[in-house]
Formats: sequence, structure tokens, C-alpha cells
Amino acid sequence: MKQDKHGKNHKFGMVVDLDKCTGCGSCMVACMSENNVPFKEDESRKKDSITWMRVYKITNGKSFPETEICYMPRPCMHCGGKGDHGHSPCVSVCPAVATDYDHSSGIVSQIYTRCFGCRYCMGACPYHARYFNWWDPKWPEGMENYLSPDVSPRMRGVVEKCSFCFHRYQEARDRAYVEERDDIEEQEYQTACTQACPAGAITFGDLNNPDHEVYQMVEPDAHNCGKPKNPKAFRLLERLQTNPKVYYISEREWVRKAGDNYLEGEWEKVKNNHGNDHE
Amino acid sequence: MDSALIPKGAKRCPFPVFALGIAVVGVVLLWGVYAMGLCWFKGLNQTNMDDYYGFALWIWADLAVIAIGGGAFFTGLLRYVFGIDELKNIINLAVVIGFICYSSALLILAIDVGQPLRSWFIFWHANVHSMLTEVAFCLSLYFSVLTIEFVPLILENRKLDKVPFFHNLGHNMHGVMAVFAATGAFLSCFHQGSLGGVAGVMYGRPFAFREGLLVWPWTFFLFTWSAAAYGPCFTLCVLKMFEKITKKKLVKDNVVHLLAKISGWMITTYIIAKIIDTVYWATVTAPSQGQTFMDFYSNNPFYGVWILVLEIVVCGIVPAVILTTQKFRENRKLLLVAIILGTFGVCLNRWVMVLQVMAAPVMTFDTWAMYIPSWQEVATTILPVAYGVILIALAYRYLPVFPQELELNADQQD
Amino acid sequence: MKVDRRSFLGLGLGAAAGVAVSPVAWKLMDDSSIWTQNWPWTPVPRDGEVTFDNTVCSLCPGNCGLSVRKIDGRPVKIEGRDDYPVNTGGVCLHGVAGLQYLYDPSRIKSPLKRIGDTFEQISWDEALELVATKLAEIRDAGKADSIACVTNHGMGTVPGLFQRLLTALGSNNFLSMDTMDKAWEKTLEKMHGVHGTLGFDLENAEFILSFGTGFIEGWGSPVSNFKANSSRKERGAALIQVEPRLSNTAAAADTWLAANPNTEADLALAMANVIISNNLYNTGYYVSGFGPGFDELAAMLKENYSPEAVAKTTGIDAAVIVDIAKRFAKSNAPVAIAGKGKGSTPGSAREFAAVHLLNCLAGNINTKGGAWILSPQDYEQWPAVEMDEVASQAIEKPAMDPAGSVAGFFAKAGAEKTVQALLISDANPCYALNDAKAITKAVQDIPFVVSFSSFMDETTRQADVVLPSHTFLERTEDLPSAAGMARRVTGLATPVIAPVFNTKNPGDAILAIAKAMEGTVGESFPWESYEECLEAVTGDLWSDLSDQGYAAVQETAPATRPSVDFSFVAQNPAPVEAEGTEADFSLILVPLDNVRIATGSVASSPFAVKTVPDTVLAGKDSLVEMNPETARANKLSQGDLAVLETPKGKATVKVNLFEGIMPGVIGMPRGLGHAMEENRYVSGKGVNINELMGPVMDAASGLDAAWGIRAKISRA
Amino acid sequence: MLPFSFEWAWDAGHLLFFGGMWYTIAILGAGLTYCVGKTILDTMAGKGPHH
Amino acid sequence: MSNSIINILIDGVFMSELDEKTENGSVGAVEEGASGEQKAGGDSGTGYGVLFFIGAFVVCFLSGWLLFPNLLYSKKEQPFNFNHALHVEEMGGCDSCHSFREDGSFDGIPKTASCLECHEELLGETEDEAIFVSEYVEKEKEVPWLIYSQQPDCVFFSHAAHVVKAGMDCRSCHGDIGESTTTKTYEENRITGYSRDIWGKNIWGMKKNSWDRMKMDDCAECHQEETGSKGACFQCHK
Repeated sequence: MKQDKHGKNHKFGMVVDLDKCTGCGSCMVACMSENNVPFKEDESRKKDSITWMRVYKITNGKSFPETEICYMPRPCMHCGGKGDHGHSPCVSVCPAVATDYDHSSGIVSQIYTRCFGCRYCMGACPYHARYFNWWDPKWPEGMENYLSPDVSPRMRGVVEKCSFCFHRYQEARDRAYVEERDDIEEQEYQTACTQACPAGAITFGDLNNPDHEVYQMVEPDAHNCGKPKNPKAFRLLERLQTNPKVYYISEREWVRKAGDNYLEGEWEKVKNNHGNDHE
Repeated sequence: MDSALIPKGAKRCPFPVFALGIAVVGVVLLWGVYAMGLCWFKGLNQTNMDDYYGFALWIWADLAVIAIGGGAFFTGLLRYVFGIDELKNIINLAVVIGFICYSSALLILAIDVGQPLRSWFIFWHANVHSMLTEVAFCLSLYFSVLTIEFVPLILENRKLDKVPFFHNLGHNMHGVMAVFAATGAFLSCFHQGSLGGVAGVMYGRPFAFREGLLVWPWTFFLFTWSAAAYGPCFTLCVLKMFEKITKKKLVKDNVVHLLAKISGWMITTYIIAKIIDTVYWATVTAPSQGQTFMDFYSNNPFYGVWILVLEIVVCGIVPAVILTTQKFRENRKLLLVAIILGTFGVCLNRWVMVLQVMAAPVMTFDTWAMYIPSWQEVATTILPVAYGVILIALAYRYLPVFPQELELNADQQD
Repeated sequence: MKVDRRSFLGLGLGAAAGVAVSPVAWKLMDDSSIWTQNWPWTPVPRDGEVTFDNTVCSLCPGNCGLSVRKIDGRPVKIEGRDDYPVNTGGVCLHGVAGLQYLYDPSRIKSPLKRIGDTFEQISWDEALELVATKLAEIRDAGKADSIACVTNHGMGTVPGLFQRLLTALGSNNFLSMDTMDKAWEKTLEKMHGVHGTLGFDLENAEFILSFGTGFIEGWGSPVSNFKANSSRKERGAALIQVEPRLSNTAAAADTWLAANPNTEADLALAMANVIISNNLYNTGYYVSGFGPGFDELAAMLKENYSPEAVAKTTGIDAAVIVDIAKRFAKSNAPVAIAGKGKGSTPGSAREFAAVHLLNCLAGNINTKGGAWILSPQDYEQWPAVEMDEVASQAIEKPAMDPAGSVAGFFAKAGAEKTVQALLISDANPCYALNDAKAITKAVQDIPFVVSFSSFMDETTRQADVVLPSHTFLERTEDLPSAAGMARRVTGLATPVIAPVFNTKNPGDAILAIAKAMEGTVGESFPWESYEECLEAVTGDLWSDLSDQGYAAVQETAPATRPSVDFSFVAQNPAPVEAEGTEADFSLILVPLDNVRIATGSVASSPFAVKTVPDTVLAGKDSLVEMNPETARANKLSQGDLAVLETPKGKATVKVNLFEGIMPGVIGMPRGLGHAMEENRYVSGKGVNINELMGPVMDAASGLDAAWGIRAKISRA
Repeated sequence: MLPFSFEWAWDAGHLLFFGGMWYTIAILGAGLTYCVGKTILDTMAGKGPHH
Repeated sequence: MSNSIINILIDGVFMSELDEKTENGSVGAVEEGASGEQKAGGDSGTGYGVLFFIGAFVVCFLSGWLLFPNLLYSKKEQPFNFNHALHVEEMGGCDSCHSFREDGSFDGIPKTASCLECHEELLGETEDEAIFVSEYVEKEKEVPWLIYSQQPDCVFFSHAAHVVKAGMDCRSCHGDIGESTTTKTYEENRITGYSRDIWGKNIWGMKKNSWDRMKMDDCAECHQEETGSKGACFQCHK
């Protein structure tokens, strides 16, 4: 029996409303507990602290009392790369195909048992979304009882990262299969961070599906590598052509500007027609 | 005491002195082996690397030894393929150095990966689009070429050479060495380049990213060229060290000057290319990604513009001028300055192209990452140096590494 | 036959070749890498059938509904319960990390008895007998009134059982930890003459004027507030934050008024002045509800709180004060809220009254989007307590702290040393109260301390007997909402897992102790088990509680509108000043609440600690926040080690520069510095600010109104 | 690496890359085989070091 | 000089058979003799060498093929015998015991509770039945079956996708297990902890039937055939 690839391709993505995000950290912990992320005695060295979802605090750089802050949750961006061909910065460099781009879902996977720990992908990722298991994961006695079987605990010496809770997609599809449905509903597959966010700042769905909220929020332009048409929406480091699938929305201009590097004077030119410059 | 093994007619220091020297270096070696054991058994938490600085001292050491080991492939290419016969007097040294450098590189890589027992995945499950895959393949293949090139030299040992099989094997291998050398040069061009490509293809890292030709970023060509250019500098450095330690002249000046001259012209062409590359990157590539040249050289305690000046002017233009000018390169002191600067320069280039890439922030709200290696990293980096010293000392003592040695030291023979 | 070198060579080569053409090498190469993929020391979680259990979180007063995902009955993940009225699916990081509390290394695994400086494991029977005997002894000695009890919060049937036990024993000294709820209660007594608490309908408010509340820092019911904040953005409702530091709430607000510390009341009074002098107060309410003192108030405000004068005290422009006051008064649904940070400490009566004055003037009492005066939780139907003569006599004696303040109680206990026994349930006063070291000393001086904690926390470490409780995931308990919520929901926590250790529900422990004490004490507790008690006492609510896991007690604004007595504010009470003199301590230290750090009786989970930024905690060091200007003046720079000194003590901290904090003010995170050795993921990190702060008792309310303390800092 | 390893594909990338690799290995292998073979013949023919 | 210990050592390392000569002669003599000895001793040495080579080759080759697999796997017996054939006869197809849960997941080996309907009391007189009832049913314990087709933790396998969506037969992967009347010995790889059935009975990993092996390549082979792609990594890995 020849199958098509389960209908048309999805392109799962995320929209984070930075004006709603309060920096509470629920997404980080929801992610950690969903994905069996280990913890160690000292997690204050953030450069070796595994947080698939990390909330950055950014400021407008002005002095008291003109200061403003904004929290920016940063999962893996699941970059599609130039032209959305799947050549994300990390996938293209992995020597052993331990990370790959799934064209049917747009998700960048990480296979822990394939990874041999060269860390090239980490160097290639400008978002620092990838984490290395410098230590053996260890849980206090008895605590391993809360580990979920849906995500395998990682061993020492491999790289890990946000998977958009892909296992939830698998589970949703399993349910669809036994109910003999062809595809899943928008609400059936939501990431753990989206589900937990008490502020409702995170929206998750299929960027290829006009019925999905994420699509309506950012209006991704399929002919322009998913560039948002919504002028309040932006992506991190879009100019590098990584083509991320995580979008941010903010009313605040300085926040949108902080999303990318601009030479002097460049922002003034693009800020008002951001997203429309292809027209 | 070990005279039976020492090349006929050559004068070597008394065995106890030699043994003592080896023992001293051996202690350093053991220290490195201990650190290596820690890294293997306890994991990479023994290092000070982190998620920002995933490539650190080791990868630099790796790239650096491969670059300075480039003398082997380049001299081999000149000697066997281009037929510059004088170089036969220094080719053995180049090969031994190359062998040490490449075996060290492989050893360092084996410590550097998080899962050494899975290293073979890079071959079996190769992603052919990854520069690192290319590095791994060419590196291991080229190492086998170096081994092939090294074997005949070993077989020339006075005792081994007595065995007809070994004698004939050495002879026959010499006969087809050009084929091996040519293959080695081909492999070397690719993996030296791929190492450059490793940095250049990271389009998420504006400091490293370079446009290029087909699948190869400009750094690919720059790395190959620089290894060829600077590699001989290191070969000459080692030669000078030998001459200093043994208090003997081992290679004739005309050979040294020839290699120095070739190296000088290579450096000259390389440094012009490097300047063009830097200017293009600073004025076109990086600005297209919204970053200015100074973004990469300020707001951090270490990576200032000085590093670029040091690399290009002090360690690039200066040795180039010295080595291309006959008067200068024939001045012993200036020659020494030039080859040391050259060796340092290529190491510095590798440092910058690996570590500064990791250190420079890309997201606007990110910060420079700084790092100081742990003692385990230092020890495992010194380990190959100690191993190299021992191997090269053994080679010098027991193998006819320098064909001109006897001729040049006729008065000292016993 | 001569075995020579070549034989060996042949042997070796033959072996190598033989092995090479057999599967050994290849299989071993493959298997050894597979071994690294299945290292026996990396756990493999068991798979099985997925089920979901509902329960209610009691880690903070927010009481969110939880949905616990289980695999073959083993809880693996906590999620927010979608159909729960408080949090509708959202959940805070502490709740999500709830399973870590189950297996917390500092959990107490069985009842304990103190032997010198250590604890010995004993059986439940022995432990309960011990407590019952000791309490009976004290009672027999005629000191029933010297038995005290401190619980974390005072609501629901578990605290109810503790209170009942004390009453049956003959003591009035039942206390719950001090929070802003107590301050609101005092405010309501003073301004409306009613007993109750205040809830804020933030989901429907159109103009939220917050005086230093950590509205989204964990104030009140955190998840419900996060949701209100998001819906506020959608419906265009304004949030104005008054605070000397750019907190997350200030950052999320439409306007941040960086008023000088401790001038919130002045600002509120100036705004009240603007409202009154412009006749912008609610005329309907003026007619129906404005009681005594209004004219005196107007005159007093006019004299003392002109926008210009207050501009000087607060540092806020007079024009801004006027503008905000007018917008507040003109809004359809304005609401002013107080209670600094998470509201886990009370504040000064003056400040709460001044803020509530704005609500009264706007006439938003018991209106949609306003402030709701809620009567005390009264669904519990307890039978009368049986009291023998001893109890009846002892109960006549006044409580040790008439204001009902825990801080006041411990101050007195420490000074007079009359308390004979202390029962502590789910509270951690030795950590959480100001001047924690003095509190610890006071607890040490009490001859018999019984802790009902689940964890070996700072207070439990001082206990003589420990009767360990189930954690919230293992126990049944009714949990009434509180903490500034307008809607009232009572949730029912139900066990999602069988007890991991040899622990008991504190309700059952109380029943057992009471039963062991014969006579009227035992008779006052006629139930066989806590669950039976719960079902009986919750009465009408039980069917909703047991069917849907919660009961909605109040969903719309109360119909009545109590009248306002302005005389307390009109007297212009004096502000509560920070301890210390400016001459000795030029700076002001304020505690910073952060939703990622648990501050109350429960310590943070390892996951929560992991989310704490390195600008708050670095290794074992707390970082204090200061303006670069303050740092320059004190010759400090980013990351410096510094000694922070207050009248109460010294601590070594690190410096974090932040433009968003007012010069002259030092901010220090609250919730760090736990001493719970068994849990090295949480303990020993940072400094407990409560050891640097002292209580400042507010004469007007009898509560601890400390909001900060004078301090100085220098390079270490 | 070999056509029956999981990632193998008959595409230009694999053919070029592994083509180059196997070609190189073949050259090295052939060279070594030649050397060893000739050496065996030489040794059997009695060639050796001359003094 | 010529008698020095060091030289003997060196000779020992490099060419041991020269030892005897060294003792009696000068270095020069040794060198002279060495080449002669080389030729003379060459034949017999090579002869023994070849003999040893062949011997070692045969021994290692055979042990690699025959002994090694036995050493590599430890053998474990199931708690008691299970008769699949009998149950299929009584109950019907595989899915009467191995079924899907409502959420689409596959429940694998049935829990003891689901056997109670028939096995509440002893059913038949076999020893295995007695063990089952007395040890597990009465004690309400689960039987610790060793699962032949157990994939490691890193593998996600969707029975729903294969059985429901693709309509595959259980046999394609599990073979004739339904016709078995006894449980075979479970063999566990001592290094990896895998069941031998994953790699396949054949130590080279060769297979005749689609169910002989359950390695990633087997999944890929079928996926390639059926869907035109080996699939994304995440499809089967977690």
C-alpha cells in the first residue's frame, strides 16, 4: 500500500505575545517536567544549565525611571533555513544526522542516541537553544519515579533541545488513527509550555493552516519564507536567514528592534514596513 | 648503550641522558593521560567548556596542530609531485611532524567528543553536507597516508633495515611515494579546507560566516592556503630547535632558504587573500546581517582589534616580508623571527576562527562569552606535545631523519 | 619445534584475521555504542496507561486546580486544570514542579523525636501518645492557655481542626501566618466596621491602580492575576504601578510611577484629595454610604496632601498625580490595590486605608470590576466544642497577642517565655518572619514544639516531635480561595498518589491526638477520620466538592454596600518608618518578590531554583539590586562581593546593577537562603532577607508593617 | 558510508563524497598492496640490504 | 658495549632470535651473521608462522562464530510457560488480548486483571496455570514477562499507525508467535541489554523473514517501500 505522507505538510510554529508574557517561568518548568530535563545542585551557571525553554530578560537600556524590561521566552526556533529547505544552521552541520528536519511537520529533531557529542550544532545555533549534557543526569533518590516515558532521559555527552513536544504530536496522531481520522485538531497538539502559560502568551499551531490561530496572528508569508505580514510580529535574527518558526509580537518598538541586529539608521527605514518590504 | 640502533656514524647523547630527558617528558605525558582518563570516565564536566563555548581549547589545539602539521603535505607535494629535489633533506622531518600532529589531532578529537564510543557514527551515519564529516574522513585518511609516509623512514633504522623484507618494503614504498604524497596532498587540501569550512558555513554566526564558491566558503580556501603557507614555518622552527638542542647543523642552508622562500611567497599570497576576505566580510557580509566590524572587537575584555592586527600585520605581513626578501631570510635571526611569528600567526588564526566565533554574541541581548580552560583541558592539550617530543626524539635518535647530518657533522663522528 | 618470533607473529596475525572475518569486532563495536545509549545508570521510565487525576494546589493561597497526568497510577506531570474556575488551565511554575516536592530529599520519612541535637525515628503510635501526654500534662498543670498553634493559613477544615483542638484544650492562641489579608481585615474593621476580607475583581476592572503590589509577581492568586493581566491588555484596561523599582508588574503596567519608598499612602491621599476637591467622587455612594469623618478628611487632605506637596515627598509630578487621580475617578470600573510584593506580609494600616479610601471615593465597593467586601468563609458547620472546666476557665484568658499577629506573638513568647507548647502546621516562622533569628530563638525557648511539616525546614529543625504530613499531592483537604480574589471558590484537594513515606494527613493526626486525650477534648472530635470530618463539616458544599473537585461559593459582587467611616484616615495617622537611622544607614533595603522564588512556608523546588536568573542568585550568593548611581556612590561595580549591613545584621552579597531601581534603594530577593541541608538543590543558596529585616509593629493595627529597613553596603 | 547504511542515498552529494572517499581508499590500498606484494617477491628473490 | 643489557633488551624487542649470536660475537659479527641467519632461518620460521597463522585463524574464526554468540547473550526463562496457540483458539485474534487503549496507545501485554475473567480460578491442570493463579492472580501481581520484542527507551513505536492506519498484520513484525505453544528462552545481550530478537537470531544479523529482526534498518526498509521515505528521525525516536 503506497501512502502519501499523511496528507499535506504541516509547519508547526509558535507565536509569543511579549506584551502578555510576565516572565513568570511557568513555561520553563512545564517544559522541564514534561521532557524529563535533569537538574543539578548549582544551576546558576546559566551557560551550562539545561533549559530548552529559556526566558531572557531584555531592557531598553535607558536609565531610571525610563527603564523598561521585556521577557522573551526562547524555545528552539525550529529553523527552516533559507527557502525553507530544512537546512537550518544546526541540521546542516551535524556530521552524524543526529538532528534532522522533518518536512512533514517542520520540526527539527534531536536524536540523543545518535548524537556523539561533537557540539558543532551548538556552535552553529545563534539562539543558544541547544544544550549539552556535561553531566550524567541524576535524580535524588526516588525522584526518578516522576519521569515520563514519553521522552527518554538523556545520557551524558549528548546534545538536547526543545522538540516542540513532538511526542504530543505522536500521541495525538495515535488517537486520530484509532478514531480513524485523517488529521488532528488544532487543540489536540499543543506544547507543554503553551498549555502551562498562565498569561496565555504562547500560541501554538500550524503556520500552514489559515484556520489556526498562529496563522491569523502573524500572517506568515509562505512565498517569503514565512516572514510575518503583521507589522507587530517579528522573528529573532531574521536577517541571518535562519527562517525560524517562532514568532514574537509586541506593540513596543524597542522590543521589536531588539529582535535583530541593525546598522545605524537601518531600523528607521524598516520599522514601519517591517514584514512588507517584499511588496 | 643503545648504539646498535643509532644510525651508523651518527653521534647521539649518552643513553642515560636521553632516558632522563624522556622520563621527564614522560611525567608530563602521564599527567595528560590522567587528565584524559578523567575526561573519558567522568565526562566533559571536567572541562570548563559550556553551552556557549562548546568548542574550546581542544578544538583550537586540533586546528592548530593540523595547520602547523600542514608542512608535511605541502613539503610532500613540493618534493614528490613538483619534484623539488632539495627538499628530500627536510621531508623526513616534515613527515614526522605531520604524523605527530595528525595523531595528536585524532587523539584530541577522541577526548573532545561527548560519546567517544559512538565516534564511528560520523563514518557510518555520515551527513555528507557537514564540513565536520569531510574533516573526519579526510583527516583519518590523510593520517593513514602519513603513516605510510612514515613507515619507510622507520624501516631505515639500522637494525630494521637489516631485515630483507623491511629493507625491500622501505625501498618499494619509496618507489611509489609520489602516488601516496599526491593522494595525501589531495586529502589534505580538502580537510584543511573543511576545517575552515567548519567555521565559514555557520550562517548563524556572523563572525565566522563567509560566502564562497559552490559549497565551500572562502575560509575553506584560506585554511588550506594558510596551512600550506605556515606549515613549513613550523617545520623550520622544529629544525631550528633541533639544531639548538643538538648543537649541530642538520640541514643545509640552501634547503632551509628554499623552503623559507616558498613559505614566504605562500604567506604573501595568503595574507593578501586574507586581507581581501576580511575587508569583504567587514564591509559586505557582516553588515548585510546588521553587524558592524567593531561589534566583533569591542565590549569584551579579550577580543580587541589588536588580535586582528597581530594576526594580519605582525604574524602575516612581517614574516611574509622577511621570508620573501633574500637578504632578510638569510639573516639567521630574522629568519628565526619570521618562522616563529608565522607559526604563532597560523595558531592565532585558528584561535580566532574557532573561539572568537563562540564568544561573540549574536542576539542583541546576549553577552560575550569568556572562558578559561580547566587544568584537565590544559593537561590533555599538553599531552600531545609531550607525546610529540618523545616521538620526535626517538625518531631523531634512532632514525636517519636528517640525510645531511653526517655530511654536515663529519668532524664530530665517532 | 621451536616456537620463535615468527610463530608468534603468525599466531597474532592469524587471530586477528580470524576475528576480523567473524562478527566479533563488528558486533562489539555496535554493541558498545548501544551500551552508551542504554547506560544502566540512566533511568528508563516505565510506560503504561495514561490517566488524569484532578486535585487542588495548596503551595500558595492561590489554590489552582491541577490535573495530574499518571502512567499506570504513577504521577508524571502536573498541568493546570482546564475547567477550574481559578486558573482555567494555566499554572504557575511551583505548581508544575509539584511532583518534586513528593520526592524532595528533605522530606520527613516518619515521625521523629528529638534526642539532643538529633532526631530519632519513632512510630506513629508513640509519637501521638507523646504529644497527647505532654499536652495533657500542661493542661493538668493549669497552663492550658500557654499552648499555642501556628498554621500557615487559617482557612479550611485542617486549620479548623487545629483551632478546635486549642479551644478544646482551653487556649486562644491559635494563629495563622501574617499576610496582607490580615491588614485588609483591619482596614475593613476601621473603615466599614465589618469583619471580613477584601477581594478585587481584577478580571473586570478597567483601571487598576496598584500601590506596590506584585500584581504579577505572585500577589494574591497568581495564575488568576496573570490571566487578568492578559485579559486587561485585550480589553484595554489600564494598570498603573506605584513602586520605587521596575518590577515585572511595573514593566507590564501602562504607567510606572516610581514613587519614593514608603510614600504610597501619601500618593493615594493626594489622589483622594484631587478626587474630593474636584468633586469626582461617586455621588451615589456619597449619599448612601459615606459615613462619619468625610468633611474632616477633605479638610485634612486639603491641608496636608496637595499634589504639589506630595510631589515633593513622592517624587511624582503634581500634574501626573492629578491626571492619574482624575482618570481613576472617571473610569467605569476603577480599583486600587495594596499589599506589597506577593502580599505575603501585612503592611501599615495607614497605607491600606489610604488605598482603600480611593476605592470608597470611586464608589466601587461591591461593584463589577471593583473591590468586594467578603464575609469570612463560613461554609464550615462545626458542632459546638465540648469544654470541661479547665478549658472554660483557661479560654477566658486573653490571647497572647490581641491583634492576632504571629510576629507579635513570637515577640511576646520570646520576651516572656510563658509558652509551654507550640504546634506548627505547614508554617515556617523561623524562616519566613522578619528577624528570623530572633524567632528561632523564641521557638527554641518553648519547651515543647510539635511540627506537622512534610519537610525538615528551619522551624521543624527546632521541633521536639515531628508528626510529618502528607504533601499536598498526597492529602485530602478543602482549600478556600483567599488572597485578594473577588470570586470565591473552595477547592478539594484529593490524593493523586498513595503516601510516599510514613506520613499522615495533619487532620488525622489531630483527631488521633484528641482521641488519645480523654474527656471533653476527645469528645469534641467525634469523627473516625479526617475525611469523615471533612464530609460532615463542609455540609452543603460536600456534594459539589466531591463531584467536581470544587465548589463556587461566590461568583458575583455582594449585594450590600457597607457605609464608610472616614475618621481613621481623617486623623492622618503617621507613616510607619523603616528601622534604623539615616545617619548610620544611608540606604534603604527592600525585599524583592519574584514569582519564580517561593517565599512563604514552602521552599522553592529544584526546578524553580533553576529558573532563577544569575542576576539574582550566583552559586551560593544572593545578588542585591542597585542603581548604577548607588553603586558608584558606594564604590561598587557589577558582580562585586559586598557586605550589606542593617540594624539587624550583616550579610555578604554580590552586586547586580539595574537601571530600573531607584537610586538609594537596594533590592534583595526574598525566598532564598533556606537552611534545609538534606535538599542541596535548594538549601544554602543566597541569604534569607528575613534575617536582615526586623519587625516594625504598626500601632494602628498591631501587625508587623515593616516594608524595608535602613542599610549600608560596602565592598567586602 | 556503504550503500546499506541507514543514511545512504543515491544522490549527487553521497556519490561525490563517498565516490571520492572510496577512490582514495582504493588508491592507497592498491599502492600498499603493490608495495607489499613486490616486497614479498623481492625478498623471495633474495634481494636485501647490500653492504 | 655489545653485552650491555640495553642492547639485549632492544634486540629482544626488535628481533629476538639474534640473542644467542650477540653473546658470542662483536657487533660487526652479529650484523654479518644476521643477514645470513635471516635467509637460513627464514624458511622454517615462515613454516611455523604459517602453521600458527592457520591455527589461530581457525580457532578465532570458529569461536567468533560459535562461541561468541553464546557468551554475548545471557539466557533467561519466562516466569512460566504461556501457550499462545491455545489462547488464540479460545479468544480469537491477537487484538482480543493485545488491544488499543482509548487514547490510541497500545497496551502491550495484558495486565493480570484482564485475565481474571477466565483465570479467577485454576483453569486446567498444568503446572504453569498453577503458578499463574497462585503467584499472580491470588497475590494480585503482574507477571514480569520478558518481552522478546521490547525496543529500547529511545524508540517510539506507534502500533496505531501500523495496525490501524496502515492495516498491517501482526505477523509482519512478530512472526508466528501466535502459533507457539510454549515460551522460548529469552536471550539478553549482556552489553546492550537488548533482547536477541531485536538484532535477530543470526549473529551476522542476516534475515529471511520480515520478522526475523527489528533493527532500525528493518523499519527503514519497509518504510522506504511503503511510503517512499525512510521517515524523519523523530518518527521513531524519542
